[in-house]
Amino acid sequence: MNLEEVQSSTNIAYVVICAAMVMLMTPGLAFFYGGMVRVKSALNMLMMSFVSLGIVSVLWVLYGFSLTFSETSTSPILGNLDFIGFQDITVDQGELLAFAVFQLMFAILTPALMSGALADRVKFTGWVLFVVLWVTVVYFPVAHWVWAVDQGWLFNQGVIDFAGGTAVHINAGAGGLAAALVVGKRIGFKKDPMRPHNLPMVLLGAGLLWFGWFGFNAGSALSPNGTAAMMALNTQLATGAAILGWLIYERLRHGAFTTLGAASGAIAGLVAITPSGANVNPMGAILIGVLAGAVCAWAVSLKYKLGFDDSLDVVGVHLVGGVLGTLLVGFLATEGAGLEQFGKQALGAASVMAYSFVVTYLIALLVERTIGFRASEDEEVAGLDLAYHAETGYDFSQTGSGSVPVSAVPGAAGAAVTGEKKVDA
Amino acid sequence: MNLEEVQSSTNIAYVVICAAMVMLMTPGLAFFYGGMVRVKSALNMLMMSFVSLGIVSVLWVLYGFSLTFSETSTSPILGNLDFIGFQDITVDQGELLAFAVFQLMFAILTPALMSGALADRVKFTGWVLFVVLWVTVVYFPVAHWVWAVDQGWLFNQGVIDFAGGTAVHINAGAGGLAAALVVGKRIGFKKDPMRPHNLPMVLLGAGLLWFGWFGFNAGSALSPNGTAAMMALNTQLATGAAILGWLIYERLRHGAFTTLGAASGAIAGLVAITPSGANVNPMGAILIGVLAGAVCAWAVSLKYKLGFDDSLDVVGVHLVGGVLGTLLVGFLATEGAGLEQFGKQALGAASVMAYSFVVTYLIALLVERTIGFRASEDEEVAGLDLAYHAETGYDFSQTGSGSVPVSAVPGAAGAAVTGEKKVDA
Amino acid sequence: MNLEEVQSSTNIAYVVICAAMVMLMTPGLAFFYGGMVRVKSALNMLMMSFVSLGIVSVLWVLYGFSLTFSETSTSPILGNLDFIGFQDITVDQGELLAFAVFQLMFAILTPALMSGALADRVKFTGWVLFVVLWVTVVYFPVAHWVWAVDQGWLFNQGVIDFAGGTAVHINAGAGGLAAALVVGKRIGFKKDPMRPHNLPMVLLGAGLLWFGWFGFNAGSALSPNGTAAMMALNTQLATGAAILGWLIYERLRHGAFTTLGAASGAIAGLVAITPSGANVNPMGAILIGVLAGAVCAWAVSLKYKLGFDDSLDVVGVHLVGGVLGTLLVGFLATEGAGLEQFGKQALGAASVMAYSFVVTYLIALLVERTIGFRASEDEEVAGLDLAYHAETGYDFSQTGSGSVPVSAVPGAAGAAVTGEKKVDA
Amino acid sequence: MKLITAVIKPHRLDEVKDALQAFGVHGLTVSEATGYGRQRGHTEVYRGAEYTVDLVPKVRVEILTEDDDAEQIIDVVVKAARTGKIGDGKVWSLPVETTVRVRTGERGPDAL
Amino acid sequence: MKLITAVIKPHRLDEVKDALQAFGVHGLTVSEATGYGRQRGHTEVYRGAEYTVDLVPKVRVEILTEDDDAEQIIDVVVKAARTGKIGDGKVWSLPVETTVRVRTGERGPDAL
Amino acid sequence: MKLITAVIKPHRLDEVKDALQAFGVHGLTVSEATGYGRQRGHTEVYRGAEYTVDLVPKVRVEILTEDDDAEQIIDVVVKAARTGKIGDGKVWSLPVETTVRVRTGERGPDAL
Ligand SMILES: Nc1ncnc2c1ncn2[C@@H]1O[C@H](COP(=O)(O)OP(=O)(O)O)[C@@H](O)[C@H]1O
Ligand SMILES: Nc1ncnc2c1ncn2[C@@H]1O[C@H](COP(=O)(O)OP(=O)(O)O)[C@@H](O)[C@H]1O
Ligand SMILES: Nc1ncnc2c1ncn2[C@@H]1O[C@H](COP(=O)(O)OP(=O)(O)O)[C@@H](O)[C@H]1O
Repeated sequence: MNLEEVQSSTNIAYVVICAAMVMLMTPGLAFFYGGMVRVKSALNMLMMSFVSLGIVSVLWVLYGFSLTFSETSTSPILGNLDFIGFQDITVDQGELLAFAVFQLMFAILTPALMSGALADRVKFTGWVLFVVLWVTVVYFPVAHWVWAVDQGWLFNQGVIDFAGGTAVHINAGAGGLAAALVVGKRIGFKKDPMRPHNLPMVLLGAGLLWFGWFGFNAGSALSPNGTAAMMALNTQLATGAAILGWLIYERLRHGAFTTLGAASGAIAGLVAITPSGANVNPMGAILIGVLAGAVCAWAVSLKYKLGFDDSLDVVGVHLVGGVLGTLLVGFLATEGAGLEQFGKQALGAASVMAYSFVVTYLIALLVERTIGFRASEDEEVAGLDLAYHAETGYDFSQTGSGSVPVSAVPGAAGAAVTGEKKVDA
Repeated sequence: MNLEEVQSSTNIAYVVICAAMVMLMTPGLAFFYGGMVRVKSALNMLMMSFVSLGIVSVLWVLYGFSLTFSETSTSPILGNLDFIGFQDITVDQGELLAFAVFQLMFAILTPALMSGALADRVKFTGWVLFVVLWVTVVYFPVAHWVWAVDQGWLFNQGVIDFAGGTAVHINAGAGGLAAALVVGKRIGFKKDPMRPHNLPMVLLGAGLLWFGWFGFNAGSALSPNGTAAMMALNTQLATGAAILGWLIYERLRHGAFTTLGAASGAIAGLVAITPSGANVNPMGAILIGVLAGAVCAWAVSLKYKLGFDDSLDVVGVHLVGGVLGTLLVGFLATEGAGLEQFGKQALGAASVMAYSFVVTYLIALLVERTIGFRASEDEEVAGLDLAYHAETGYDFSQTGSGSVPVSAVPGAAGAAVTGEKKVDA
Repeated sequence: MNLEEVQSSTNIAYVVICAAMVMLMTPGLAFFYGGMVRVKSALNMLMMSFVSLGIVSVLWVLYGFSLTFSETSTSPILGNLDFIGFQDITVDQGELLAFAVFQLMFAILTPALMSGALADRVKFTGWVLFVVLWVTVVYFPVAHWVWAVDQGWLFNQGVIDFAGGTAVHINAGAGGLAAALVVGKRIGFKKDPMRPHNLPMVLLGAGLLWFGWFGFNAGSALSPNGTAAMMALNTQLATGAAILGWLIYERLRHGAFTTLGAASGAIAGLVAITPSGANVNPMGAILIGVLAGAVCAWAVSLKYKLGFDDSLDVVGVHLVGGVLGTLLVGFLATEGAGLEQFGKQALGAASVMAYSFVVTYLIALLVERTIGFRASEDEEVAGLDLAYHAETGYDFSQTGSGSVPVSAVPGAAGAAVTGEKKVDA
Repeated sequence: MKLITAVIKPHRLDEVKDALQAFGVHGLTVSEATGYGRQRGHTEVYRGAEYTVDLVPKVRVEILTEDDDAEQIIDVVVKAARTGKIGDGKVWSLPVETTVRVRTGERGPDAL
Repeated sequence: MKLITAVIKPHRLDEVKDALQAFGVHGLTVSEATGYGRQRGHTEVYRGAEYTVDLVPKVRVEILTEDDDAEQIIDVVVKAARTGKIGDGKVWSLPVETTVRVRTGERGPDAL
Repeated sequence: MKLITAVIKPHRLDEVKDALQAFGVHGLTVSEATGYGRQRGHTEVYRGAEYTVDLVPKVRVEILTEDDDAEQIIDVVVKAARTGKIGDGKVWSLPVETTVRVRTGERGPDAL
C-alpha cells in the first residue's frame, strides 16, 4: 500500500458515491417533470426518464463509453472502439471503472432532460428509438468534444465546461426544442389550462435533483480536493440565489411567489452554475444564480410568444440557463476572465447548440417518418398512460378498486375469462 | 498518522455513507410496496417496513450483531455472545463500528422485504412478533453462514455471495412464501381487482432502492477499490438491462410497457446482480440483468397459476431473482466459473431456501396460534389503516377535514368531549 | 502528495457528501411538515422550508459564515467580519470550504424547523423577513457560542453539543414557541379536525431526514474516524429505539400504533441523539432513543393542555427532545459523566432556550408590527396556497384541468384575454 | 321515466352492476359519496388528538329507466347491495320529465 | 317523501350536520362538488401562465325526509349554512316516489 | 323550477359552461362521476394481471332553472356537449318544488 493507492481509494469512494447521487437525478427528473403534467399522462412522463436508465446503460457498455472516452482516440470528433464491451477493463482499473459509471449517469440524464419538451404527446416506442439514436449521434460525440482530455476539439480550444453546461444542458435544450418543433404542439396548447397535477411531486423531484447535483458538479472534480469543495459551495449558493431570483421576478411580474417558480429557479441555478466549477468565486456564484433565476423566469414565457410548445420549458431552463452559465464564466472566471475566454465560451455554446439542434431535428423527423413519433389524437386526449402503459397513476377511491368494476377480458395473448381479472394462467 | 490510518479513515467514510444509503432502502421499500396496495391499507404497508427499522436496530445491539459477526466464534452455524450489548467496542474500533452499522441495515431490510407477501391482511402486533422471531432464528444464523469470514459453513464452502443473494433475497423470498401460505389469501384474491393506488409512489420507492443499492452492493467491498467500482458499474448495468428485459417480455405477452413493470424490472435486476459482486464482467452483468427482468416478469404470474397469494411478488422477484443471480455467477464468474462453482452456488441457494422456508413456516404458525397473525375479516374489508393505525392515508378533500365532520369520542384513556376532538388534556 | 494531503482529501470527500445529505434534510423537512397540514396550505408549508434554502445561502456568504466561524474572532459572543463575502478564501483551503458548505446546511435547516410552529397562518413575506432577521440575530450568534472552537462561550464552558442539540433543536424549538405565541392560534384550533392531508408524504420526509441526519451527525466529526462511525451507529440506534418508544406510549395511551407516531418518534430520536455524538455508547443511545420517543409522545399533548398552537409540535419534538438529549449526555457520557457535566449541559440548554425565546419573540413582534406576520382571516380560511402562491397542490381530476374551466384574466401586469389563459406574451 | 338513486356500500358496487346487467340495464352513472345514519364512523388518532370521523364511504349509483321497469330495478339493486349489516344504504326514485341522449338528441325511452 | 339537496360552503358542513342532528335528522349523504354563480374563483399562476379557475369548492348534502318535515329542514340547513357572503349556496327539494332501506327492504318513512 | 342534470365527457365541460354563459345561465354545480353505457372502458395491466375497467370518467353538471328556460337550456347543453361519438352522455330534467338562496333566504326564481 502506498500513498497513490490510498489516494486512489479515496477517489474511488468519492466518485462511486457521486455516481449513485447522479443516478438519483434521473428519477428526480422524472418526478420533477411528472408532477408538472396532467394526471392522464403522468406515468408516461415518468417512464420517459426511467426507460433512459435502461437504454443508455446498455448502450454505454456496448459502445457509448468507448465512443466518448476511449483513451487512445486521436480524433477531435469521436472516440474509437477500444473500450467496446469493456472487454479489457479489469478490477485493477478502479478509477477508470468509477469514472465509467459516473459518466454513464450523465449520458442517461441528458436525453431524459429532453422529455420535458415532448410531454403528453409522443409514442413511447418513438421515444425509445429517439433516445437510442440521440445518445449515439448527438450525446456521445458532443461529450467527446468537451470532456475528452487532450482529444475533444472544444476541450482543446480551452472552453471551460466543468460539469456539463454545454454537453448536457445546452445540448438537451437545443435538442428538446428541435424535437418539439418536429412533434408539434399539444392539442389545446395556449387554449386549455394544463396545470401541474402534483406540485409536491415537482418539489420532490427538485429536491432529489439538487441533492444529486452535488455529485454531478462536485463529483466532476473526480478527486476530492479544494476544487471539489469550492464547487459544492458554489452549487449551493447559485441554487439558493436562483430561487430568490425567480421568485422576485415572478412576484413583480405575476403577483405571486409560486412553488413551481421556486422549484424551477432551483433547477435554473443548478444548470447555470454547472459549467463554472471552481472557476468562479462564491460571490460570482451568487451572481450567476440570481441572474439565472430571473432570466429563466422570463425565458419560460418565450414559448407562448414564439408559439413553440416546449411543454415543460427545457428551452427556458436548460438552454437559456446553460448558455447563460457558459457565457458568464467568460467574465467571472477567477483566472483568465475576459473577452478571449468569453469568445471561447461563446464558441462552445454556439457549436453545441447548432449541432444538437440540427441533428436532433433530423433524428426526430426520421423517427416520425418511420415508426411514428407523435401519438394519435385519441390517445393524446384519453391520456398516454392508458394508451401505452395500460395503467392509471392513482386510485384513491373508496372501493380500493377505483369504484371501477373490473372484469376479465381477452388479453394480448390470453383467453377471455369473463367476470374476473385475467391472469397469466 | 500513518498510511493504514488514512486508508482506515477512507474506509470508514465509505462504509458510513454506504450505511446511510442502505438505511434509505427500507423507506424506499416501504414506498415501493406501499404504492402497490389499495389505499385502505397503504399506511399499514408502510408501517410494516418502518417498524423493522425500530425492532431490528435494538435487537442488533442486544444480540444480533454478536450472533452474526462475533469475531471469536468457532461455530459454522452461529456466532457467540462476545459482542453482546456492544460492551467492549470503543471508538478506537472505527472500522468495526462502521461495519456494524452497515450490516445492521441489511438485517433491517431483509424482514421488511417479506412484508410484500403479506400485504393487506396481517395483524400489526403479529407482524411485530414475527419480525422479532424471524431475525433471531432465521436471519442472524443465515447471515453468519454466508458472511462470517472463515466461520460460516457456506462461506467456507466457497459460495459466492457478494452482497446478499442468498442471505437477503432468497432468504426473504422463501420466508415470504412460507408466511403467505400460513396466513392465507387476501379476501377477493383472483376475483377483485387490486390495482396499485399510487404508481408514482412505487417509482419513488424503486428510485430510492436503486440509489441505496449502490451502498448495498458497492459498499459490501467495505473498502473502496476496484472491486467496489466494478460492482457499482455492474449494479447499474444489470438494473438497466433488467428494466428492458421486463418491459420487452411484458410488451410481447400483455401488449403494454407498464410503469409497474419498469419498477419491478429494476428491482429484479438489482436482486440478481447482488450475489455477483465484481465476479462478473460488465457484459455478464447485462446478461444477468436482462435474464432477471424477463424471468421475473414471467415468474410473477406463478402465484395465479399455483394459487398462493404472494401479494406483491416477493417470490417472483426476490426468490426467483435471487436464485437466478446466485446460480448465474457459477457460470459467469470471471474466475473459476464452471460446474464446480455452479454446484456450490446451488448448494448455497438450496440450503438457505430450505432452511428459511421451513423455519419461517413454523414461526408464522406460532404467531398465528399465539397472538394471531391474520387480521379479522371485518378489519381486512374496512382496511388495516383504520383497524391498527387509526389513520387515513390521504385527505385531499375541499373541507380540509375530509368532508368529514369530526367530533370527540371517549378515547382509549380519556373522557368523552362531545362535539370536538378529544385531546390529551 | 503527502499523508496530510491524502487525509485532507478524504476529509473533503466525506464532508462534501455529508453536506449534500444535510441539504436534503430541508426538502425532507418540507415533506415531513407539508404532509401534516391540510391540503389547502400544503404548498405554503413546503415553501417555508424551500425559501430558507434561498435566503440563508445568500446571507451565509455575505456575513453569516463570518459572524459564526471567523477564525480570528476573539469574542465569545460573535465572530468578526474577516470572512465577509468569502473574499480571501481560495481553492487551496479545501477543508475550510467543505466546512463552510456543510455548516451552511445547518443554518438553512434551523429556521425551517420553526415553520412547523407557524403552519397555515402566516404571511409569506412576513416569514421571509422573519428568517432573515432570525438567522442574523439568533442563529449566527448561538452557533458561534456553541461551535466556534476556543471562541464561543458555551464551547469554552465545556458544554457537549456534538451536532446541534442546543444550537439547532433547542434554538428552533424555543424560537418556534415564541413565534407561535406572537402569531396566535390557527382559526379552529382545538375545535376543527386538522388531520394530515398526506401521511405517506410525512413518512417520505421522515425517511429523507433520517438519511440526511447521518450526514448531520456523523458528518459533524468532520473527519471520518471512530467517532464518526460510533455516531453513525448511535444515530441509527436512538432513532430505531425512539420509534418503539413513541409507538408503545401511543398504543397504551390511545390504543393505536400510528404512522404519524412512527415518523414523529424517528425525528424525536434523531433530535435527542444529536448532542451526544460518540460521547455515549450504543446502549446509552438506545436509552436516549426510547426515552425521547416516549417523552416527546407525551409532550406533543402539552399544546392542548397549555393552549398554545404549536401546530406541528416543534416544541414537543425539537425543544423537548433537544433538552432531553442535551441533559442526558451529562449522565450518560462515556467520559466525565456526572453532576458537573450535567450542570454544564443544563447551562447550555437554558441559556440557548432563554436567548432564543426572548429574541425570537421580539423579532416576531417586529415583523407583525411592520409588514405583518399573521395572514388575514379570509386568506387563512381559503388556504394560504391560493393567497400567496396562486397555486393548488394537486389536481387529480378527470378533466386534467381540475374539472375547472379556466379562462384568462387580467394578470398582475398583463392585459385581459378572455376565454383563454393569459400568458406572458 | 324514473331516476333511481342508490347509496350503497362501496364493495357492493360490483354485485349491483352485475345484477343490473343480468337484468338488462345497460347504462348507469356512479359517483363517490360519504354518509351517515345508524352506521357511524370510526376514530382516528393524530399525535394524541382523537377524532371521530362520522361519515362513512359510500357509492352513489344512478339509473335512468322507463317507468315500467323501475320497481323491478329497485328490487334488483336492493337485493344485490344487501349485506344485512347496518349501513347498507338507501335506494330512492324520482320522476323524470325529459331525457336526452347527447350524441343523437333522441328523447325519452330512446335516449337510454 | 322529499329529497332536500343543499350545495354549501365546505367549511359550513359541520354546522349543518350539527344543526340537523339537533333537529332530529339522523341520516344524510355528502359528496364533493364545485360550482359557480355570483361567486367566481381565483387566479392561479404556473410559470407565468395565469389561469382563472372559475369553479369554487362546494359540498353537496342530501337529506331524505318525510313531507311534513321538509320545510323545517330546509330552514335549518339554510340557517346553519349561512355566512352572509356570496357563494353561500342553494338548497332545493325534489319529490320522491319511493324510498327503500337496503338492509331490510322497508319502504317509505320506515326506510329513513 | 327544474333541475337539469347533464352527464357529459369531461373535456366538453368548458364548451358547455361557455355555451350556458352565452345563453344567460349564470350558475351551475359540477361534480365528478364515472359511468358506462354503450361506451365501455379500457384494459389495465399490473404485473401480468389484466383488468377491464368498465367505468369511464364523466362530469355531472347541474343547473337549476325556471320552467320556461328548461327546454332551451337542455338544447344548449346537448349541443355544446356533443362530439358525435358514443359516450357523449345524457341530459335529464327533474321537477323542483322549492329553491332557496342560502345567503338571503330568497325563494323560487329569485334564488337563482
Ligand atoms: N335521511 C337520509 N337522507 C339521505 N341519506 C341517508 C339518510 N339516511 C341514511 N342515508 C344514507 O344511507 C346510508 C346508510 O344509512 P344507515 O342508517 O347507516 O344504514 P341502514 O340504512 O342500513 O339503517 C348512510 O350512510 C347515508 O349515506
Ligand atoms: N343555477 C344554478 N344551478 C345550480 N347550481 C347553482 C346555480 N346557481 C348557483 N349554484 C350553486 O350555488 C353556489 C353559490 O352560488 P352563488 O351565486 O355564487 O352565491 P349566492 O347563492 O350566495 O348568490 C354556486 O357555487 C353553485 O354551486
Ligand atoms: N340508463 C342510464 N342511467 C344513468 N346513466 C346512464 C344510463 N345510460 C348511460 N348513462 C350515462 O351516460 C354515459 C354515456 O352513455 P353511453 O351509452 O356510453 O353513450 P351514448 O349516450 O352516447 O350512447 C354513461 O357513461 C353513463 O354515465
